[in-house]
Amino acid sequence: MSQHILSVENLTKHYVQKRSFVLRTQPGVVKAVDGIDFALPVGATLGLVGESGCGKSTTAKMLLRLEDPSAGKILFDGREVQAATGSDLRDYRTNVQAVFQDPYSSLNPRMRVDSIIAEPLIANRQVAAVEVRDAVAQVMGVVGLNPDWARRFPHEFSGGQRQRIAIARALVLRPRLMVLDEPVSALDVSIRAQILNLLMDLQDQFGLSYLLISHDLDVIAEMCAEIAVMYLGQIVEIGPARDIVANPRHPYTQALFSARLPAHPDGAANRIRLSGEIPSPLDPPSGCRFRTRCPHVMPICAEVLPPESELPNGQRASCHLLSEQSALSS
Amino acid sequence: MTWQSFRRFPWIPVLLLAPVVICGLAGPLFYPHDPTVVNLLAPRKPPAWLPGGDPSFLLGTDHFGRDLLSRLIEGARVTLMVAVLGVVVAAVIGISAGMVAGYFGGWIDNLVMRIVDVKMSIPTILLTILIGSAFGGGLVTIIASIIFVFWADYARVIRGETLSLRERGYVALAKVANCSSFTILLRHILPNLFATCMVLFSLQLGRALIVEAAITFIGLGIQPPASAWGLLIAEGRNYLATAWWIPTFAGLAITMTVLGTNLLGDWLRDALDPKLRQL
Amino acid sequence: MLSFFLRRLKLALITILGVTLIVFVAARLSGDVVYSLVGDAANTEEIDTMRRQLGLDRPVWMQYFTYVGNVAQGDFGRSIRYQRPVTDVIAERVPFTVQLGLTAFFVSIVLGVSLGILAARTRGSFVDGAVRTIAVVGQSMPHFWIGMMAILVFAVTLRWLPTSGAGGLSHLVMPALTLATFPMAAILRITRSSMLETLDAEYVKFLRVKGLAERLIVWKHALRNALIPVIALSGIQLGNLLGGAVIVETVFSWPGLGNLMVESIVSRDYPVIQSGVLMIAVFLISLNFLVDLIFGLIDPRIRYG
Amino acid sequence: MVEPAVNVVVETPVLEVRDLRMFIHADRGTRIVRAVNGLSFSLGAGRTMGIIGESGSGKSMASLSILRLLPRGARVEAGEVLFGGENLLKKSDSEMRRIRGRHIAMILQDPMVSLDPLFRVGEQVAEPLRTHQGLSGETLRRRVIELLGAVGIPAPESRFDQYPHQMSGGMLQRIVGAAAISCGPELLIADEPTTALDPTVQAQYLDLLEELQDRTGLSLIVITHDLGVAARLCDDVIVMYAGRAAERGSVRDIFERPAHPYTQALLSTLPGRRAPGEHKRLKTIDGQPPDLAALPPGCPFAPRCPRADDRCRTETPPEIALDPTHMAACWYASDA
Repeated sequence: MSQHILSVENLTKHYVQKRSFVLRTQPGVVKAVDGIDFALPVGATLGLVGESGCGKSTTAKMLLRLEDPSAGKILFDGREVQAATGSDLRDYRTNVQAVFQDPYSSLNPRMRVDSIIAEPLIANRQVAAVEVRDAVAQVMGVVGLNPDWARRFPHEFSGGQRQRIAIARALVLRPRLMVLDEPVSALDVSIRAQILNLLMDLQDQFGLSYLLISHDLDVIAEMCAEIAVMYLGQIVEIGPARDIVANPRHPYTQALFSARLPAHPDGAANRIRLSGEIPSPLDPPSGCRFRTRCPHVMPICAEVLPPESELPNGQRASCHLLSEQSALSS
Repeated sequence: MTWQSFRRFPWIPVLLLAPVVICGLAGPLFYPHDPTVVNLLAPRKPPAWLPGGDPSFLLGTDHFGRDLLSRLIEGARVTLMVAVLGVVVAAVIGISAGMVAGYFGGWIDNLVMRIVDVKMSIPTILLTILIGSAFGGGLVTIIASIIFVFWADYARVIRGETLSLRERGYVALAKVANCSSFTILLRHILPNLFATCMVLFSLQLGRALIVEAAITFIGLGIQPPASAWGLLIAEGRNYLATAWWIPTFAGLAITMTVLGTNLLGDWLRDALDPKLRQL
Repeated sequence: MLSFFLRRLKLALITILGVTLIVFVAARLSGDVVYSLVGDAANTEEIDTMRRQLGLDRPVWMQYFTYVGNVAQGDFGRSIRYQRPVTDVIAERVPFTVQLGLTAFFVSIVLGVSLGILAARTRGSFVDGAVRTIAVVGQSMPHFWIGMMAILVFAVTLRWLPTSGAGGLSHLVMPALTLATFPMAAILRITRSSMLETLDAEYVKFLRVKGLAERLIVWKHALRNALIPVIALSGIQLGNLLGGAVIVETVFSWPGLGNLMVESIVSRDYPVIQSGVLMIAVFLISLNFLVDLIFGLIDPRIRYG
Repeated sequence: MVEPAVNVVVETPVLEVRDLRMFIHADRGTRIVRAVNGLSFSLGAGRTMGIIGESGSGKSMASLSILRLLPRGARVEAGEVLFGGENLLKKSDSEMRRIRGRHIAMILQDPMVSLDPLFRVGEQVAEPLRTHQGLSGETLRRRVIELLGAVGIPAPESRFDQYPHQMSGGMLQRIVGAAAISCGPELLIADEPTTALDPTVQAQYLDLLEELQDRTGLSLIVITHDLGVAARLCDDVIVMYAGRAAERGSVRDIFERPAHPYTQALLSTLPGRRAPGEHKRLKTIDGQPPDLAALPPGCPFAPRCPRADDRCRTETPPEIALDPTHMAACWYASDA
């Protein structure tokens, strides 16, 4: 347990829609996140990948305690996060920080850069003004910003620089875990690499653990040691990034990675074309969530939720095809 | 000042409002005559440039022979004081209620919005008549009415604005940084409402002036012998055929001031946040 | 659509209840009804009897429910001045206000929408500037002053129109136009800005990409979308109009509901004021409920939502 | 075709842009943003051209100039846009209207807001057919349903009468595609969705473009920030930087023999192209894209270019032809 900084067990978020008394409608339940498990080793990067509405952002919100889970547990250093209040909560807050996608909405336009960066520090620790100033200058240097810019406002910076400010703010408390929610999706191609490099350097320098959330498979493949693939609120496949990128086992992961754009005109691979649309999380399919679009769908898929099958390399996928194979081989 | 910023300066609203504000703050310095001195020998003297006019009474006199210009200058103070006081209190109540409703949602939001609905369903003047019937007329009625009428507009607009600000990344990050709700409202929501508040304040001030004059006009507001612009118009109504200048100049004073605040509001909206078109 | 309808209905009913509460509180604050009914000469015993008869000895919340019950059955009390049921007194005045209000509403919608479109179509031109000036000045003048200036010019000086009272069309012209000024200006501004916003919308760009004639783009697509906020606003403006009617009817001695209200202030006829406010509020709430339903008809996002 | 001895195919291009320059008055006329500064290219029949650039490179403005649908305050300063040999910049407004939707179509960035929310989707696909081809009544309806089926919409008859908000993003993309190709245009301009697009949805979009092209043989211009899109879809590529073509050529030229330092840098900054978790630094391009309202003298890429010398900082490089189809605007292009 100790080598995992964060682990999540059966984490669930259901949004219950109000029912109407007069119309006698049944209350709808949006199953945004539906029982996911994963663990993040200390100092590693876990990528949470999936498409819009798969529940990856809701997961991030629960980890950051911006939303309360409907069920399940979040363990940080083996201690349950959900129950934390007072100094325990402060402890968690100082250890877990976040960087969001939009560098424009992440920074309060009415605050100066030094106040933005110092805010987590002031909110959590008793520190003298001088120390705050030093800490801000130091962390600005670390992320590659000129400390002389501390009194400027966010609008005086470009998108890439704003993202550096956001990272500096997240870093000022010296947290151990950072939740990176689409940290480079809003940036231009030429700036993207700068920020990814910065994040990798910071990880080496401070021993940070990252939970990286992205729909961008290239970014995920670049950054992550482990990948968890989500579809309709569930993790369908999880394991070492190297293996999942090279040899995805779940039909959805296969389709997803086959949709990745080629790096070369010759690289246009055989794409797996998915039929239909992502079903509504209000009324997800029975059995396997992916069965309505799966090219290998079988009768059992509609009836039984596929169990997780583990391969020797640690790759795990929830698909009846795999459980059949493992049943055959054993 | 560069030519660009010179051109962008809101000259028209400032020129319209400056004399009013100066009269409101330092009116007594400019009285050509004492506005309260009755001169029964010179009632309803026309403005100076008309036949029968007296050059020392530039805009003429009222039915008691009081100098109209002096009464207008004195009226500026009362009129402005009431409107500004009412709108400021309304703004404080409305902004707080709107922020709390928008940020916390739930039953607080429901309660505030239902009260706003109720207010919106009673036309302004009728609401003031109702308040007048409860409190009797006078200054209290006017100020209570202005607060009652205008807080709800603030609450409605600020709530909507807060609902969208609440979803900004920096608010979520402030929570992640362990800031309290109070800190978030004060440091992250309120400063970003500044543009909206300024625009609304400017527009409301003009509307409050009109409401104030209307209440006074129907006899529930400021009572004689005070000087207020609405009162001058109400008094002048009886002399429309014989002393048209009394209501005309008082009405012009109101129109000029309201036009000034409206134009200033428009200018602020364009300058601070062009997206606020719907206000 | 059905659930939308029910939700709106619920809100409308809650709002009506809220208005009754305000009116009830105002009535209690405006003084003891008993004195105005029994007269100054009554002794304590008579007062107590009357108090019991009226149920005023019961707790305030029970009085409130009794009041709501009476109102629901159409019993609004008696006018102190006229010594007749309030409903009768009010009913006599309603047709005048309806005539004035509807005329002004019609004028403000027609002028406001067409000038608003004109300004939007000629954005930045002299015409646009002139129309916007009309709008902002129209929103800056108090009703009663416009009315008095109109009387001064058209009745006193030129003698084209009668100064006051109700009668033929000539009596209606000045009050209706006076009343229409403010809502016209408001509708004009919202039409213009909404039209501009729509013309900048991405789907209008796509209509251009498709090669559609400008005429079709403006009149078929943009106008329909632009009118949604205009309709929302006209519901509110009708409320403003009824408020303005109080002032305008006073200026022109127009024998409508507004005039009655102001007379009632002078004669301290509080039951008339309170019931008048309540009825107008209920009327406006129902009207806005209707506007919401019209939204449902225009906007498929609500119709099928 | 005429003489087999000539190895350069003499063919009139569908679209030829010559030295296009346009600017935008920003901040109430106080700043002039030079969004396109001398762009030239030509596009052959049935071919797919990718215009690649970061935000502010002028790629969207260039495409809107072609259709003459520029935003307020924007003006084309110079240049020619030859479509079928005729200069579109010289056409009257009504002539342009007859070209838009009929001969040149465009798909805008966001299909979710490209359709009027108050009208049925069938009607919105029908509009260009009614305007340009005078179809009406049952013929029109049948043609629209046929088109909806052709772009892969299941049960097109029932979809005809639906409203945009009742459809998913992928479905709306197809509706917009159907409206764009309804009159059989010779050229389709597809502006890439800028909003973060999911991989499978993006792949479906690119499939759709390919299908439309296969079906009608039209020429296609794809505007994108993503080199991967070009690799996947395009025959020819223009890499834009600061309103100019930094490099243009066939897709192979660009990917295999990139001559401009900017193209080279872009290709090497792409993440995720090595073994996962290898944890080495990515190559980066230092600095920021230039401010189009205050362009530096000389080559606009010079401030970020590792190879720049004094000449690059003072003299703007012309397009240097490396072979008949491959050019790069760099003084040192031929050194590569």
